[in-house]
Amino acid sequence: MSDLAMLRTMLLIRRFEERAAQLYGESKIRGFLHLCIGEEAVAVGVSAALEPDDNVVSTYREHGHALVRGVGADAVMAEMFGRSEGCSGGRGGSMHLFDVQHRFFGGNAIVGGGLPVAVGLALADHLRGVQRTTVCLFGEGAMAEGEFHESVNLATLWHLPVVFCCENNLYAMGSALTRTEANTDLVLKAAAYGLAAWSADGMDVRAVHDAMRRAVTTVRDGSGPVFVEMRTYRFRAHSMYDPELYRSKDEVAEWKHRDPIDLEVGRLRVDGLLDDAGLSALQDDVQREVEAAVLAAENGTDEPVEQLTRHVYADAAEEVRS
Amino acid sequence: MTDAPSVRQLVADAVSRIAPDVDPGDLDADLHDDLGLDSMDLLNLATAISIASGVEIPERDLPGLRTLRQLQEYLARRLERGPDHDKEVAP
Amino acid sequence: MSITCRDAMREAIRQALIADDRVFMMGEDIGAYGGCFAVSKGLLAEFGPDRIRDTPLSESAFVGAGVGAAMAGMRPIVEIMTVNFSLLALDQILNNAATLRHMSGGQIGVPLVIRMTTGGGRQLAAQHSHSLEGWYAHIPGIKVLVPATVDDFRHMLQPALDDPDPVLIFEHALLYNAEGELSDGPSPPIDKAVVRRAGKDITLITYGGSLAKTVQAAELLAAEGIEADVIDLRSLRPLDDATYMASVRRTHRAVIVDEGWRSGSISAELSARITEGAFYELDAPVGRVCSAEVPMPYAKHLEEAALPSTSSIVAAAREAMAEDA
Amino acid sequence: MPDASRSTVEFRMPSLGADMDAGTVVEWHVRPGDTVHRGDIVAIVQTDKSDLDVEVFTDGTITELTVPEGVRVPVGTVLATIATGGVAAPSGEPSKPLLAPVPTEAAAERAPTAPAHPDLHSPVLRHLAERLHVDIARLHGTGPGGRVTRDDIERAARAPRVTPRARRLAARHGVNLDQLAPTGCITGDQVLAAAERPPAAPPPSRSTPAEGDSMRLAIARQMTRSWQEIPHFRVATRIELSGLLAQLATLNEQRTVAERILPAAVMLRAAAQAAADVHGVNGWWRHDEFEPAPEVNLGIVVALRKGGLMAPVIRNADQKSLAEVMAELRDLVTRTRTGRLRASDIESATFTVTQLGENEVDEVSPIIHPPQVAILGLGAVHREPWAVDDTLAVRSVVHATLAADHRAVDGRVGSMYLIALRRHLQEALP
Repeated sequence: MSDLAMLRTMLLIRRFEERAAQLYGESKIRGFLHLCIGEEAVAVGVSAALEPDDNVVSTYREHGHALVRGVGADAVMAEMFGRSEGCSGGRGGSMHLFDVQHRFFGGNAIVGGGLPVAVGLALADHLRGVQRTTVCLFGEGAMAEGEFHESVNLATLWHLPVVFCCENNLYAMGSALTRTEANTDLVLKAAAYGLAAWSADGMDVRAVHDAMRRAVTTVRDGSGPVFVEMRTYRFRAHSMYDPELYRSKDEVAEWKHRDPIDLEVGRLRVDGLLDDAGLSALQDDVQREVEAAVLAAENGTDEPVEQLTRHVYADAAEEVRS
Repeated sequence: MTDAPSVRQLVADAVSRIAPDVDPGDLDADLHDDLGLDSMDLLNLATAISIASGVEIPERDLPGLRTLRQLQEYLARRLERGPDHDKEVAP
Repeated sequence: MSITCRDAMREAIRQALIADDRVFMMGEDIGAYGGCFAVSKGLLAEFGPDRIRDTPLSESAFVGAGVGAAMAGMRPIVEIMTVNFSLLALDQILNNAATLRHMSGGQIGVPLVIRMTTGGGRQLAAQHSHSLEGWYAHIPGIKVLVPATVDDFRHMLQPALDDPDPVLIFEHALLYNAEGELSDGPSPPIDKAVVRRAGKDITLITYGGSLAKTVQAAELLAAEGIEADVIDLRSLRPLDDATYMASVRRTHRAVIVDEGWRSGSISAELSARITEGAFYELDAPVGRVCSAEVPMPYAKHLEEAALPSTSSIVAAAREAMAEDA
Repeated sequence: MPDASRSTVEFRMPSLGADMDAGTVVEWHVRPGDTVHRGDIVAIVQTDKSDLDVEVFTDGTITELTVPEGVRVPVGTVLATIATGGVAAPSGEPSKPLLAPVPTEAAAERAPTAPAHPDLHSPVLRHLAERLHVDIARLHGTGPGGRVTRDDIERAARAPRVTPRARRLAARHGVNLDQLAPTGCITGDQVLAAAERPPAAPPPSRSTPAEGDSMRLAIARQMTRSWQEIPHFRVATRIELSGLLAQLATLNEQRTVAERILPAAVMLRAAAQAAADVHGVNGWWRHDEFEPAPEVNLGIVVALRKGGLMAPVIRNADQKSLAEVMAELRDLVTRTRTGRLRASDIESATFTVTQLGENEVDEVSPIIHPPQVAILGLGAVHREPWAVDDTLAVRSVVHATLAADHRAVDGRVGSMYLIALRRHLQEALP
């Protein structure tokens, strides 16, 4: 994935999330909505290091992860509109995006809930000798959950092909890292389980990409799971909306100086790969893609109520969506 | 509506509703003495015929209506004379 | 051929492992130790550590791993030592196993079997004597089996593994040593109830660890001229309404025996369904014999008083038969 | 003609949370004429939970602030309008919110309030319940706020507990539940026994008994029990009806056939009014004591043409008008003789009357329908010699015979009933 392609994807995520915020204000999108504006470099950098059929397990802040793994903007937008064209048929919503065809095994609204599942996916590949990496994305908040410790220990014990990728954005909802972890050195904390662990600048898409490539090659040569901490920052509230009393506006402004998109745009200009025209062309292009997705979602169809009790058990007629 | 069959049918329908065990073809049996209908049954029968045909049956005519045939002839006569002239009865 | 329920389940696991290489088993001390209740003794030697996987005491992790492996096409059997420890994995069972198919709009199935022991009666006191199968039967998206006979211990596992959705099997700890004849005929579908003893006067509905004491109660009642129809549910979700409803319509009286606590129990659900489905067939209120609503006491005489007993079942049946009630 | 390329965009109160339905602008950061860019914070909005910065999603110039600071408005209300240069910003067209309009405060206020907890059992009522061995806890109080009243307890004591199956079978087999008077609770099997249809499938040898046979057996069983258990005594009198019949004739001349009144209806109503006057005959013999009935539910013996009889009930017959009694009588007789009676029609009679047809015999002395304590037999109305002062005349006369249960009723009460009956029959028609 070229640097320009990585920039375009970051622009797409940024524009998608801003439009989602607006649609939430217009009551078109309801429930909870967790935006990843500011953390685009992590989503893009991680995905750029993966193969198409690698497994990804994410959390409720998952729009960016879903988009980069090939779940179309229209399928994600339709899902947030509750339409049957949504990637989860309108049943999951923003926090439960699934696309088995792209091996995107969903968001999870329970903090830490996805970690054991990722271990299981890797276990299956291990048992069948399948060469594949499973990436489990989670926030630093999950490191206080028992499921994190149980999963990392189990994966390391059984040498499973998992990359535990921690998006450390310094705040678990309203609690700063320093107020929830006795030891805030997350890499040191993970390394205690006996697996390789390092960190990377989560605002620099190239740094994320390099750190992830290194992790994937370590896993691929069979020496067990890897823990990577991506130090990043979210520019907006935890969800829609919170008064963000837990952090100062100055701190946010400070981090905005390291906007991952501006950083990459600057470098591409210096490399002579991007000029004003090129940038605005990219911006218009992603704008059109997002608006098309919104239009499709507006005109989407609602699943008939008579099918309410489908998808509870497998009924014979139900084919797994090919 | 003065042709015989519809009158016969109307009486037969009333009988089947009020006294289903009575044979509507048994025209000459005495409803009370032979077929066991009591004053309530006879009143109900007359009421059913009156409602179905629109013909009012004053109290003084009731004693004369002892068989199905008499009921049919009475009804036919009243219907030939056209609309009931003495229908308006003080409430 | 007379064997114990323990041997029957071990043979079922063995045959499943032999028949399908997607099948493997995970659980605490199931390998080297041979299983807390010795159900998996010898399997590690026969199938090796990859397919008989001892796990750390991390219920959430290995149950969640079972979910993930099943999503990826394996057919895992996860053994949770007892229902008491399953509470630590409730999030993975409810929020992932039972719900992923729905949340993913039908894309994901979780063909996972979770086995765990249940029930009291061995003076293990409050934290090790729970009977919570009724709770799990509340959850749409999973199936709940409660075997009570040697046949069911032998023949329920394979259909459970073949099921595209998660199946939980609750094995009452007191049944492992129970012996019985293995019949060679085909066993009924796993979600069908069975009439274990026919009778025309009253319907006794029960399952799992309570079946034996219910049949015993039926024998005592027969001596008093009361013929009890004893229904073994075998499955708590789905409930085989047709079978027990037909029996209640014949006998017009019903008593349910359930080791769970009465409030919000599976017996409460059964009683509600009988009132909804056979109200005009009832000649007496539906009776229920459940555990006393108390954390299971240690002392033997107290535990016996707390658990449903043959005598309490007979008493409940007599009350239902009495017409001057 | 406004500049075609410029268009205005409405800036609406955004939904700022899953549970927010209204908000208040506490502070505007912009004034009409200010230019704004996408993402600018233009106001602070106060929700139930907190004060939040609110951003605008379009570049343009504020033209008007339509909602001043401090005014609480529902989500979706237009707060300001923004003139946008060139292409209208995506959210240009005011799209209707996906959700139905926000419920107003009033809707919230109308939530039903829980009924005050009733003081269920005053000591007096609890004692009464114990004496009548009624389980007060299982009663649904009909008093204010669900309070249990004395009447609730008495009614519960009277009504035997009947299982749902018993009620269903009673209706299907035409068994009168009142006639079973069990000690405890009536069950389905008892009803089947009463209806003489064996609970299990009918014995193969006999074909299912025809409707009549089973009724005949039920009557036989009931009459035998009544005759054996109840010490009957009779009192009788003759009542002159000429005046009544004359009035009735003139009344009927003006009535259509559908509204006509039969003498039987007049006599039944009088019988009910007399039973209301003389309570001693109106009630039941239960638990070895007489229990007066709170209202007069008149059982009317209706003979079926092919034999057998039923006793449907006119409830509160003493309080109903002549026309009402006639209408109910018509309905019950018709439905009885066409087999369309319901279980409720034959329940809870408190006093019964049997009448002979107009050219049947003069006198009938009937058998009591347990658990009632009396029954009135009215012979056919006929002409007979009647002393008027010192001369002899011919009058229309009815023989009235009251049979009563001597355990509950004495001769004097019986004759008082007949005197009351005569008085009601000789009153002027309403």
